[in-house]
Amino acid sequence: AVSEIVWATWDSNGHPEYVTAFEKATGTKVKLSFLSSEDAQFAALKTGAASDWDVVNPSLNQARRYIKAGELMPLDLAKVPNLAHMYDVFKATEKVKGEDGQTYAIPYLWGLNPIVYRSDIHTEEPTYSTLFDPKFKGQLAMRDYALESIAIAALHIGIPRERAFLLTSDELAEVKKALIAQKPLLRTYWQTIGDLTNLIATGEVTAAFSWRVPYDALKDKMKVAMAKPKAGIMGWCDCFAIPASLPEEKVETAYKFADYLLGADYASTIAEIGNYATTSSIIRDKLTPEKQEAIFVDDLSVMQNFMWPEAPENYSEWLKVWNEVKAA
Amino acid sequence: MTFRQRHLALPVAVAIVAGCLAPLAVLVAFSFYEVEDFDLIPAFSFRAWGELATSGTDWFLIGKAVLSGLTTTVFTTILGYPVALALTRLAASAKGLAIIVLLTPLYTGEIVRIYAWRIVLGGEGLVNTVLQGIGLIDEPLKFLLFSPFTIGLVLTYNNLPFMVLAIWVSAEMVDRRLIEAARDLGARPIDAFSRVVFPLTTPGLAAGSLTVFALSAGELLTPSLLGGTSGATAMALVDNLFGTAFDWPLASALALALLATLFLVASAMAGLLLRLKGARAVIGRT
Amino acid sequence: MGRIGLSVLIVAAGFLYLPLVVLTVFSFNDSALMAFPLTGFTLDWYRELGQNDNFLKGFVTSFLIAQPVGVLAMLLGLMASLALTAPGFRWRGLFAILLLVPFLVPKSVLSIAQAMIMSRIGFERGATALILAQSLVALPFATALISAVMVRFDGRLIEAARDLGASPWQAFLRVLLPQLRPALSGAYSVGVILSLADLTIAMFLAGRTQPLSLMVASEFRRELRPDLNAMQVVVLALTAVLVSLSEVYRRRRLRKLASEA
Amino acid sequence: MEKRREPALSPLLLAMRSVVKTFGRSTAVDGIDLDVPERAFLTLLGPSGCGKTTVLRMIAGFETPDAGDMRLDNTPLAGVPPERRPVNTVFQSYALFPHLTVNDNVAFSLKLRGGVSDVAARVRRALDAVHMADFGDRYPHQLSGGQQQRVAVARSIIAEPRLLLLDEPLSALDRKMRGHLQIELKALQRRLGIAFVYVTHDQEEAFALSDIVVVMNRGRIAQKADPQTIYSRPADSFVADFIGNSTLVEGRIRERRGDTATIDTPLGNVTAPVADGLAAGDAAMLVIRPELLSTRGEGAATFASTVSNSVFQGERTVIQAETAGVSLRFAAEAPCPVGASISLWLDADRSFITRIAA
Amino acid sequence: MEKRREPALSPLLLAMRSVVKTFGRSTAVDGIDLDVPERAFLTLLGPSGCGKTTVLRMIAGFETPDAGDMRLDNTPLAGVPPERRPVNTVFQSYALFPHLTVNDNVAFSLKLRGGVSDVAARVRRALDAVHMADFGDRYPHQLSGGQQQRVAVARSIIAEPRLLLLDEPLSALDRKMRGHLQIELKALQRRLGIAFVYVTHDQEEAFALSDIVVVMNRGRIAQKADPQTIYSRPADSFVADFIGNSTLVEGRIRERRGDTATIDTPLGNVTAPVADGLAAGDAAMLVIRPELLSTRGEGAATFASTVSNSVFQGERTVIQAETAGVSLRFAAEAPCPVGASISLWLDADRSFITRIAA
Ligand SMILES: Nc1ncnc2c1ncn2[C@@H]1O[C@H](COP(=O)(O)OP(=O)(O)OP(=O)(O)O)[C@@H](O)[C@H]1O
Ligand SMILES: Nc1ncnc2c1ncn2[C@@H]1O[C@H](COP(=O)(O)OP(=O)(O)OP(=O)(O)O)[C@@H](O)[C@H]1O
Ligand SMILES: NCCCCNCCCN
Ligand SMILES: [Mg+2]
Ligand SMILES: [Mg+2]
Repeated sequence: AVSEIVWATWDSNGHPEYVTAFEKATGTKVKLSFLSSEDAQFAALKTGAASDWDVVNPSLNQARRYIKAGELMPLDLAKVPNLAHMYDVFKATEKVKGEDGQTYAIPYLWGLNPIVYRSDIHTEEPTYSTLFDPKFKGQLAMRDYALESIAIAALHIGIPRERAFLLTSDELAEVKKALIAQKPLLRTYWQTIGDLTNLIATGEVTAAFSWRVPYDALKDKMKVAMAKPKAGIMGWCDCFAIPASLPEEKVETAYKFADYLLGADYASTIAEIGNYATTSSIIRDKLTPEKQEAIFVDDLSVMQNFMWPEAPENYSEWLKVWNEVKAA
Repeated sequence: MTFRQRHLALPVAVAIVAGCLAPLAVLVAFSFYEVEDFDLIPAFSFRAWGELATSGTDWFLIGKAVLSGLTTTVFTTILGYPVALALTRLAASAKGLAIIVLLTPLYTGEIVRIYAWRIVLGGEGLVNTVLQGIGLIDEPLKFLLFSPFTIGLVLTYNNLPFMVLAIWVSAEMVDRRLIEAARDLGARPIDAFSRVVFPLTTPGLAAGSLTVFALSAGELLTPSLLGGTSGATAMALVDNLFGTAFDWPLASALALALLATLFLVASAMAGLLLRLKGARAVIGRT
Repeated sequence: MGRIGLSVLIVAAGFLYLPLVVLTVFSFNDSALMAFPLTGFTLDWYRELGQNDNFLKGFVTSFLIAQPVGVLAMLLGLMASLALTAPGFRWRGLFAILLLVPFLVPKSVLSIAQAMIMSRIGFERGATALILAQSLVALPFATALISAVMVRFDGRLIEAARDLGASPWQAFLRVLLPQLRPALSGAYSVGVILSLADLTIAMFLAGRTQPLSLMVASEFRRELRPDLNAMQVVVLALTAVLVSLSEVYRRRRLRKLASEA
Repeated sequence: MEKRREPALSPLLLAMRSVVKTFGRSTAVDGIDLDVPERAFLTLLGPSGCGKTTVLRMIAGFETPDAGDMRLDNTPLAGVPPERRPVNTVFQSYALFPHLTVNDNVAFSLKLRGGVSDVAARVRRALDAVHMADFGDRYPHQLSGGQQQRVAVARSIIAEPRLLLLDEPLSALDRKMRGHLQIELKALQRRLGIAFVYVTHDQEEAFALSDIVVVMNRGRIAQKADPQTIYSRPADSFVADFIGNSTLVEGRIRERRGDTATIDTPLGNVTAPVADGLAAGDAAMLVIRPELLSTRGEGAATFASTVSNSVFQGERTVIQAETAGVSLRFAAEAPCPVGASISLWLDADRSFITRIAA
Repeated sequence: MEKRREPALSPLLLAMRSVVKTFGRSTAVDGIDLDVPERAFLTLLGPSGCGKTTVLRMIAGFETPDAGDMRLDNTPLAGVPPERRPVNTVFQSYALFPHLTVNDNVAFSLKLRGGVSDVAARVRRALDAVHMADFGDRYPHQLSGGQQQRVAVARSIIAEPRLLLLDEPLSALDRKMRGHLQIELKALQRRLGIAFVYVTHDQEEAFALSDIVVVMNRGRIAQKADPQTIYSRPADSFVADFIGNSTLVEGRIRERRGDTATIDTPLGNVTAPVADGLAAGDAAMLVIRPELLSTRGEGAATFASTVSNSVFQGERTVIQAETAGVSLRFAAEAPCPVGASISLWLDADRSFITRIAA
């Protein structure tokens, strides 16, 4: 058997205790290599700097570019029995398929990105437009990430959610204006979720487009809440994938690991400690209602409401706009 | 051929050519490529350079890098000289300790230090709390954090030790008797500084300036985490183009343009400093 | 030393240590949040840190990588400075320009390109690659520092040594080297610092090695916890001790070297 | 600056009282009292390491005395920084600014002062005075040792201070150039009414130029007097030995009559002028200066002696002759064969009996 | 090293031929020929900036001649680095190693050589020779100027080279100490059979110590000879003027008879020994050394003159007297009142008629 596999992933997805069950069951050690950014992961694969990773972690909405770049190995889904328990939304997604119709990545962990806010200061539940409201000048923050920030601005200026990731050049120009107008209202753009947690904790920011992490971290210490804007909730989803260059002898173990990520052990530990849900329904019914609510699996329709951030065709134009906004 | 001192340049040059120029050559090549579907296509295309040439944002950020490098250099020079000169006055036995004390702050990881600054400068932070406590201000000073001021302050902080170190080692070489001679001839300490110590330490100042300029023009984390909405940098843009946008040709072109610009400014700066009346005679001696 | 000099040093130390004091204070603060007001004293963060042997490993890795970087930067910088100040060096200008390149090149771009070349020629990423790349980046800094001292060196002393029978090498060891000591130890420290602080190069070239900077960066993506502060305080203390020890050791060595040669 | 007061009573410019300076365990200056009257030319003489430079450095303000009092114009000097003292120095080590040309070195103090309109002309004049006008554009390292020293002199005189300290300012110069510069310095001193404190190892220079000569020994002052007195009535055997090429013969005083005494020495009894305070029975030293011995004299004492050494020195030949275990040195116009027997006359009236130094 | 060959014919140690050295536009050494026999004590004399240090630096190997040939032991020196030349130098600027104690400075060359067992003892002996044995643990900056110079001397002699170059090695020392060290140096030279090339501004020192004196002027050699010849038969008016305190009186030769000539000068006609090559009708210079003038002499020529200056210099007083527009300098035992009329006798047979320097 393979003595060790290296899993490149987010530290929140891969605490050492999340994988002990796998190690016990297979005798293979899982070495964690934490990502510093999605882009760094892609660049590492692209430059060959990732040759020592055995399993990688593309996000659902970026999987396509890994596939197009030929960085991933086509997967034999028959080797992952737990796929059977996967929620349909994830089963159905086309984003993990190549032009050849083969599947290259398996979604395994998901969540939603709410607005986290100080409920003592925002007496009304914020919407995306709150993030553009001069009343809160100097207390707001956006993520330094073109895809989500531009889509939010689009929603704010009234573009319907179906088209939020499919903007025309004219619409992009409008969005850009809104984002530039928003700049003076912002305290800062946040870079990482730890960063934002700190900003909220220190009172610098009272409402921001966020992940759930600050809420979990701060809810016992100050009045914070999560808002899931009606205009459209941004979801996220991380995938399992195997680099195209993985040596033959490790592939079997990699499949076993994929199956583990969709299995019960991983799902229950991460639900318990990290407040995340996997893409598998395997343990959902065994969870308490409170826990179900906490990880958003109490009402599965939430998945229908998700806006899956998706790199648009004219993504480079988006990036340009975003860079122009930041440099403005 | 017998060995000569100048031949020591050879291994160093080889290291730089192999480790730095060769990779740069790769970038030059990339800058003429095309990208299609996340794939680099070798094509002799001027697309990236054309885009760069017409991009206001890119040049704005390159200019900002230069400006940031220069202002940090100026601030660290102004603060660095008194500290470096004070260090030369320490007893020889205290100097080893001094170098450790001076450099230790830099051993802390940058990220952790950045968060320490947030605590110091934040709206509910140390400075504001103290100022409010003693009644000097009513409202917290918001500009302390997430502003160009913050970037300037922290870049100065991050680079001050390098500048001090460079000026210091250079100032140690200034014969104290020359300062005495200047004082004897009527120079106040400030005159002795400007007319004797400064010219004789220009090599150190040049070394420090290059260091600080290079480091601060290339800073990414501090501006982006402490600069608020004014924290955009050319470095971050290069990263963004490489990673997020996967526009390697444009990223390469921008990186090369940035390098060339910084290079020009740095050479001009070094040239200027070393051409100062005094430095030339000093250096001519070698 | 005069009163003015002393006050300058005190103010400077105050400025340089302000953030450090803050993070030390918060490493003992009884709250997971790094925000005022302070809530109480605790050693929990240190206890937590003690249980996390990853950090210790990361620190050791970083430290072990930083040492050769410091030494290499110092040695290469010394060679470069000697060449730059050598009499009759025709390529001086060109060489100086060459030395500027690693100084100014954006590091992320450089390391990406380096990584590509390495993977092309089959050079494995990891500690060695990281050490080489970081040394290259630190080299111009070291060179600048050492050269600044070298150009002001009184050439008559070298003449005196040669006159007394010293070969160029012996004159270098016995006369120049001892007087370059502050610059050399400065160059070494700069190399160590640039290595410890580096995140960018490590991201692309560290391979399977995990230096502390990478661990901190990835830890911090999730949340900022005071155990990071505690870790930093420990790192500081450890580094200070190690630096002091190595400083003492290096001085001895230099002295011994000089007296043996 | 050009206009100077007429001297009334030659008032004191500088007064040092019980000044002490130690470096670690070694005492460089050990409690000296020194007065420099206005317009005086005072020379410090003494063996290498006796504290001359240290005295100058305290006057200039580079060393702080460990004890004692220093006043300039009756104002305490303590705490007055060097640039506020109307004092300039020619440093023993020159201390030329390596990054400035000769012109800029010399112009240094004028440019500092600002508002001096004729800097170039004054620099030219100062350089002319030291015969260095052709070297204005050179850097110090492009000059010979003596040329550097002359620039150092020019640099210090251009500011026309009230007190000029010169630490062996002409030591690197040939006799001819030294002669020229001695004249220039003396003229400058007279013209501007500057006081000089001058250190030299050239005794002829000291005697030729000085109003007051101060002989130092191990951080103390052995004698302060005008050159004639120093030469002919040395305060003790240290001064007698240090100055000139005297032969010193130890003896015991037989009897004293007024200002003369008879001393019993290996050479026999000699009657000569005697230092104050010496009485019959005291051990004392007879000082025989070389010019008091001659082969064809008319003096009282005559010694039969044998030539043991004869060294040609240009103008004269220095001869050493042995008698009764004493080596007598004197100058002759022509060399003498070693081993020759000669009779030597001593002009005892001009010799001197002094005390034995501690 | 201790064992030396007996001198056969005093063979040449160093030979310099047509050696030239320029710095930029200025020519420091302008084609000199210089021979240093083994065991010789050769002194370079000359005005400040005439090229003495440059000559030493070429011998030591720090400057490369622009033209000419240099040989040591008949082997070309070109390309031989300083450390491979059996030559040591006492530098005009001392060049002590600031980071080494006095002991370590002095021990430098022995430690380099390695395998020397009695380093400490030899260091001690060298320091004793310069009276610096008590200062072994000090650093150079803790020493006075003269002390530093003595360490520089000790450092260079300890290696016992074949040729020692001394660039004003005693200039910072008082007369007494200088006397001691002159004796030490001379003894060392004799004991080890070292050759010395010595630069000094002290002419008495030069005459007393040297076998050969070389007078330089503006990069050229004006005269090379033994001290007596240099002094009494200067090759030209430059040497005559530079050496001693002679009065030079220009005139035209009336007639020449063998080795003497009669010269027509403002003082009148004087008959004196004459330099080779001067003939009747030539412009020439009469050289009157101070010791040839006296107020109570028996010489042939007598001049009525007026005292214009009288300077006490210790052993003697230098008097200047004017006659027929000429300033005559001579030494007297006692001062003379300025303005006094005196008669001066000239010992014309010992004066000299020489050519006028270019
Ligand atoms: N590096 C240099 N550049 C230009 N000129 C120089 C240089 N070194 C010496 N000179 C000139 O060469 C001449 C000879 O200098 P050198 O030092 O040999 O004189 P010196 O006889 O030793 O004089 P001194 O008795 O003053 O020491 C001088 O006029 C000097 O100015
Ligand atoms: N920084 C110092 N540390 C220790 N001792 C010192 C220091 N400076 C001077 N001395 C000592 O003090 C004494 C007096 O020194 P100073 O320089 O005044 O002598 P000097 O009379 O000028 O001698 P010279 O004629 O040799 O120049 C010397 O013995 C010297 O060694
Ligand atoms: N753009 C990629 C975002 C991926 C987010 N993964 C988050 C893991 C939760 N900590
Ligand atoms: Mg002195
Ligand atoms: Mg010289």
